[in-house]
Amino acid sequence: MELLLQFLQNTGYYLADYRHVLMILVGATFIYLSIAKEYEPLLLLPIGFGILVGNVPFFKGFGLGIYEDNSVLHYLYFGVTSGCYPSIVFLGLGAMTDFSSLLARPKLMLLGAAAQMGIFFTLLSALALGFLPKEAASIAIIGGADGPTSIFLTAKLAPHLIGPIAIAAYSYMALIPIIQPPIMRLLTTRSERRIHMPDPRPVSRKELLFFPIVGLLLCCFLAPASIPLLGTFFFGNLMKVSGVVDRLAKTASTAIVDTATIFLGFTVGASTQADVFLTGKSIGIFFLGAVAFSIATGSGVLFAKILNLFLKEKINPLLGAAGVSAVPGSAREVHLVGQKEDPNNFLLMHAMACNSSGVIGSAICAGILWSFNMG
Amino acid sequence: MELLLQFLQNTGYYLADYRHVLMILVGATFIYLSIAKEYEPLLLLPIGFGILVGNVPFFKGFGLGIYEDNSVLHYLYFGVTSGCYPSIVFLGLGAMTDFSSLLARPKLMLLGAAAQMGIFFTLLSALALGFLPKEAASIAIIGGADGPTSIFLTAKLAPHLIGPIAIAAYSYMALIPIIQPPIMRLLTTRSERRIHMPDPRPVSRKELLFFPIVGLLLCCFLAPASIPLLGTFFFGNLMKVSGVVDRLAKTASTAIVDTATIFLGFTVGASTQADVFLTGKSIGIFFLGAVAFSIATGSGVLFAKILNLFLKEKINPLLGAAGVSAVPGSAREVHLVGQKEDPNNFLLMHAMACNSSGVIGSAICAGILWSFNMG
Amino acid sequence: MELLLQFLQNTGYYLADYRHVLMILVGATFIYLSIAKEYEPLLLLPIGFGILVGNVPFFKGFGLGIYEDNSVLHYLYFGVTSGCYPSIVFLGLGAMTDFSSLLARPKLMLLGAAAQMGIFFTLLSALALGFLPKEAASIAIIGGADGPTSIFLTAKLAPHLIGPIAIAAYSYMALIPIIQPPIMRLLTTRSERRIHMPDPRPVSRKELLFFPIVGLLLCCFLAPASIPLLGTFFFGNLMKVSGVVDRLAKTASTAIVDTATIFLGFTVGASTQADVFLTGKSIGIFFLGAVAFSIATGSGVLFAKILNLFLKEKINPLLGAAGVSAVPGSAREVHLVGQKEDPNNFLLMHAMACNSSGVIGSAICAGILWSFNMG
Amino acid sequence: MYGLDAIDAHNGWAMAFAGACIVLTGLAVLSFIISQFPKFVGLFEKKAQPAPTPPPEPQAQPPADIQAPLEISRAADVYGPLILALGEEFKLEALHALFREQNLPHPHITIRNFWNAGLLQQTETGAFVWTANPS
Amino acid sequence: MYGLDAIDAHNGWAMAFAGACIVLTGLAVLSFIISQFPKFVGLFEKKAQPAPTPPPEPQAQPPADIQAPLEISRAADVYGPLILALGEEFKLEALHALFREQNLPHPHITIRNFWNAGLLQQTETGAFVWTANPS
Amino acid sequence: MYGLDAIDAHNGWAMAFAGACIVLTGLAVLSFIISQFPKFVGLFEKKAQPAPTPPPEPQAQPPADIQAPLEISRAADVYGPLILALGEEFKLEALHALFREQNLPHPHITIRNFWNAGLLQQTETGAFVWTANPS
Ligand code: NA
Ligand code: NA
Ligand code: NA
Repeated sequence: MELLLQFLQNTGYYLADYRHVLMILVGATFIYLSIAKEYEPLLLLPIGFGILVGNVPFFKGFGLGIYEDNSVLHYLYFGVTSGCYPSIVFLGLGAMTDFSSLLARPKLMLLGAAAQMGIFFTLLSALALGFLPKEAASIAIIGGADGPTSIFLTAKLAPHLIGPIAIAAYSYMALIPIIQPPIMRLLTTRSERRIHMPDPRPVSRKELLFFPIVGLLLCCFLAPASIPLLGTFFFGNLMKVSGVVDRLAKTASTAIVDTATIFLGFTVGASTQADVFLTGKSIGIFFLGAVAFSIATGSGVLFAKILNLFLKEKINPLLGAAGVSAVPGSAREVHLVGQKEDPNNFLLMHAMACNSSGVIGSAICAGILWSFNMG
Repeated sequence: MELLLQFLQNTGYYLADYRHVLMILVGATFIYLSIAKEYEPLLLLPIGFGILVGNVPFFKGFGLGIYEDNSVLHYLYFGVTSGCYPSIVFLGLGAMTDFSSLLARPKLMLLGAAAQMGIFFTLLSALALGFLPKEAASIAIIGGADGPTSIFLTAKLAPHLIGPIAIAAYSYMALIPIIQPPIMRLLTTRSERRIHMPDPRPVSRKELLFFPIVGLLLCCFLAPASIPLLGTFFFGNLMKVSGVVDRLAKTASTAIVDTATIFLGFTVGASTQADVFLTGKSIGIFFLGAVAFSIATGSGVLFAKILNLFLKEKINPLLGAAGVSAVPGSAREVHLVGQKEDPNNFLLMHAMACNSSGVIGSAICAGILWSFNMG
Repeated sequence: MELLLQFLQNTGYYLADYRHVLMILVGATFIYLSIAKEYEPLLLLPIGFGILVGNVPFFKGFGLGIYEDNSVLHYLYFGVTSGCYPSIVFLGLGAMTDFSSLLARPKLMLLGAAAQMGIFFTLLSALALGFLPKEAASIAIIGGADGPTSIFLTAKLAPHLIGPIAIAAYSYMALIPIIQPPIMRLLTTRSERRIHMPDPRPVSRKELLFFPIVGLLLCCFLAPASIPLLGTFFFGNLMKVSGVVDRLAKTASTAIVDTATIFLGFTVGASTQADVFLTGKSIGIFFLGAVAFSIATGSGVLFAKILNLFLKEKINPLLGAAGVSAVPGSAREVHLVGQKEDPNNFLLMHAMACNSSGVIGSAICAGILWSFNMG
Repeated sequence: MYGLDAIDAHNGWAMAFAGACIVLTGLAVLSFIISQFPKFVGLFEKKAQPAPTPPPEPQAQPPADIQAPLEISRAADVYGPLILALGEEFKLEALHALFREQNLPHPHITIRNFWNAGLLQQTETGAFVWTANPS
Repeated sequence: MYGLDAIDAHNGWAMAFAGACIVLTGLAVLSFIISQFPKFVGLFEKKAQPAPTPPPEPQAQPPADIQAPLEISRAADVYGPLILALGEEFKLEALHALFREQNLPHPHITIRNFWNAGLLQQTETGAFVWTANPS
Repeated sequence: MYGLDAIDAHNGWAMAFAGACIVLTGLAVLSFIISQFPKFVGLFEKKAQPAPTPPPEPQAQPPADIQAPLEISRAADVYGPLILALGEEFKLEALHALFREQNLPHPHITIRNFWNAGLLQQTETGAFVWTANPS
């Protein structure tokens, strides 16, 4: 009977407190949003279920929890802390990204750069709120709106914050349909939103082949610390466009990226163990994340308006909002906002170009912030 | 010449003794059963070939054998000793399991629980035969008739017994068509075997969605040590039924589970290196494994008969035998035995419900036994 | 400003010297050959892009480079240094290889053995050039013309040479259409090249099933150190021919082998970091690699001619050149050279038989060389 | 130590008894909760969409032409595991025999339906295979 | 430490300013370089094949019968992400509504073309799915 | 140390000689054993099924209508690697040229058979690809 009693004292029912309940509600909300609202289900569903799994209360010290050596969750989580899952996800992303509309209109790349300003503004805000520089840099990267990039940088600079930063980044990515449109409308005039973009020119295979090679050499020479992300990203893209290794490109864009996505989301979710996650810092991170996203959206739009002062052929400034790289959520929002003003305005392809340059931009920013805070 | 001589003294021909020959015959038997008889080939073929590979005699100390650091086999085997392969297999199993017939008739879950009694009876027998508690618990779990669960628990409690316990578990799972029918017939009357089960009611999508979430919270709160198995199992199932992450569910139920199955079987086979495997303990384990399977089958059937004393709508007691979870072998046997009495009796779908609750039941038992023997 | 300056001093532009430029040109050449000439793209493209990634100059000591602990590249490279990638590639190769033409004409296996003579000749040459025995053995295995085998043996014996040896092996495999035909024509007469080979007899399923089992026991008993390569190779083949585990065989021959190929090529390429790669030794290795390939081709052809002295039914000596195992490049060359003399001469299937025995042959040689140099 | 002594010494009876109780109770509770799902789901639905008139699951009764594939999928769930018993590849006669042997209704029609649904496919060698998840 | 003090103490202004400059410059340069690709590719082509008369990319203007699939693939690139917004499975009416709502030309024809190209497929339950990469 | 001295010092001759012997012997023995497979398999078969009359492999001589696919699969094994030499995608003319160039019989019929067997497939851009394992 003693044994039974002891067992019962080790059940989750006995060990649970309000924090576990709270986190389980968060996890359930993520799952609800992913299934009922279909907000980024590939990200939110694994994370949401991971939150449930990570917040089953358990007796510590026997290799069960994600933060204990020898636990299965700990081994699976190693792909996060080592930075391998983000790299592998980027390999798959590269193998799925089509750069032809970007190559047809290289100016759009500037919008992908401008949208990164949210990162640096958030860096200052986080420092001002009292975060240490490495923490502040990890929080700032949320403004890049790129989940794997955020997780990668945080794993390198402030691994104790992986949980809250990942949850904040993915939450706001899921909430893009709610965050971005008001900002886009606030900062643009009706006539600006109605600007049409001409059809992109056809792009030759050679250009597509040169791009990943030139992109790698240029970006990684500039910020060598972005190698782990951009190295695999451009590698995946070259496999795709080369056309000579189709079986590898197909595996990279299916089995490999799916596997990394499943374990990345699941273990990041499980890393939100209540006692590690529910701290004052997490609240600060969520607040700063919202700031980061809004500034990023705004700076992309405003930069497009500034560009228009110098350009003959005006750019639709809505496209600036697609520079935040939440693929393809933000591109879809841009398209939909544009269509509300003028149903004949097709911004999607152009917005995708900004999106993919936003991915590159935030990976470079991660490299920059990492090298500022090394050692 | 000296070198040649020295090389020849290091060949398997020179180093082999009768034990290697014995084990190679065992491996060949497994391969024969898997190919010629098609007994559980997904399990027996990798294990059988692994036994061959693991029993090629070699000179020790240079990083060749599965028990030597730095060997390739050792690295691949790490997925077994760490418990990762079983977890990953459960992810795939979850993504392949259809719980709708269980949801339609929840009472069948009790049969899945009853069939676990074999585990606890075997625990007592193993202790009585002189095994230490951790060993006894690992042996007992064979009665759950679930390969990955057995390997997981043994890896945690008695890693030196992984080989014999895995071999015993898989052997008896392959021999289900021989072990179960006589017991089923012995314990039931002809009229009991002829009981028809009404068609299950249709199950709504919402019920399917709630099940993995409720199942996780309930089972893992009760036995937190079953998180590594049931966490991934219910996660896989939610991916399947959600319908919003089909690409992840598909990869989980193909590439991921196949890869884990290949390496799990191959390395478990290779871990049966003759000098580690051929001990008195292995004989005891095989004997106890047969006991465990028989008791499990019997207790499932008898429990169904006891239930029938209280139920208006009688359950066909054959279904109790499907609680042992050897998916889908035992369900098929139940169906076939039922059809021998009455060709119009279709028990398969109901038996599958017992099967899947048997999987959950033995994972919970693994959690319970682990937590009884921690520290 | 100071920070900006410091950052600029850490960019690749500042840190680069002529060696990086040189290696980047090498990488670009590999990519060019793989895409424009379609020389072995599955190997050359990942390696070529890996060379680019590995030769972006970076500030050392912060976990970026492939030779630094904690870097993502280092973790991915672990599959190379541990020997796991080659083993896994062999699993997939086994699941893709059809041994029926070899089984129909077992004599062709001797040509696969003869072509390994290049290995032992190169061993002597490398020793004579001053390489240490372990280095010499690793260089010699280039003559086996099998990428994963070369990488495996080098990882075990001389890990500091993985880069140059892999690059040499794959370079010459890509250059087979240039290296082999002159040697083949030099060593054979026109009438020899016109020898027709009769159609192979049909092979029964049982023979196909016995082969991987007998092959494993025979080869691995002879050279136990070849277990990591041949164990998985024959396992993959048994999965393929058994027909009872098709889903496993399919995953092994697609997702698994593709994943291993991608990361093997990419990280081997990245391991050619200029300061490690550009040494006098690398030049020696490239020179010896060319010798190894030529001797291997020649010895295969000559051995076939010697065999013909004793055989009634003559073998076309061109087939000897296919013993070098560069699958399927060398088999194609043999076929094409044969067809130039006589367009009705179909050597392809026979050449594939030599090819696959060449794979087995060089894996055995790797085992032999490893065991000669253990301890 | 052996026998009852060993069981006593290692707290065997307690482990076996407690373990059996826990797993039985646990699954009994889970069984009870899932038996309440239909009610709970109904509750949930009412809360979520207070409009009472529209049926919550309009797809519950699909029109006639959709019914067929659903039934095939149902039949496939039932017969699939049996067919797997025939091995990866099998002849059509073996399948017919199996259906007759197990007294399944309309073997010909069922087989034709499986064929049309892509569940049954012919290999290059003329044998048939069962594809649980036709692509 | 908080506020501007913290920013100063941790070199915040320099980090933010330098970081912003670097990423803007970097992408501006990359943008400029890829804008030169067409010239560069032309140069490369001339060097590689000095014969001036044959057009370097004969597939640039595919014959009429090939045009159609190309246009479908183009349309698929454009509409695909929109269609994804409908969820994994959707009814045909929802798709029509979407096309009309967004004023896309010829919804019926486009949908039929997608269907023929295998981009749009019907599931067993009668719903439709969008397959980006038809196999 | 260099040259013959180095070889001697490191036991080079012994390694090379022993290595060559071992691999030659090993593969010679394996070659011999597999040459005995047909006899061995026959032995095995007789033991296993003592009834002598029924042919052990009834599928050895498939009926006429099955023969065709078998031959296609055979031809595919032969031609596949050659076709791979044309690259991932190729035009039909290139394939014809290859067949003619290598004097293969009946290029048109063979190509049509490959097409029917699903081994040869057309991409959306009108090019052709060779699918070794048609799904
Ligand atoms: Na971004
Ligand atoms: Na069980
Ligand atoms: Na070779």
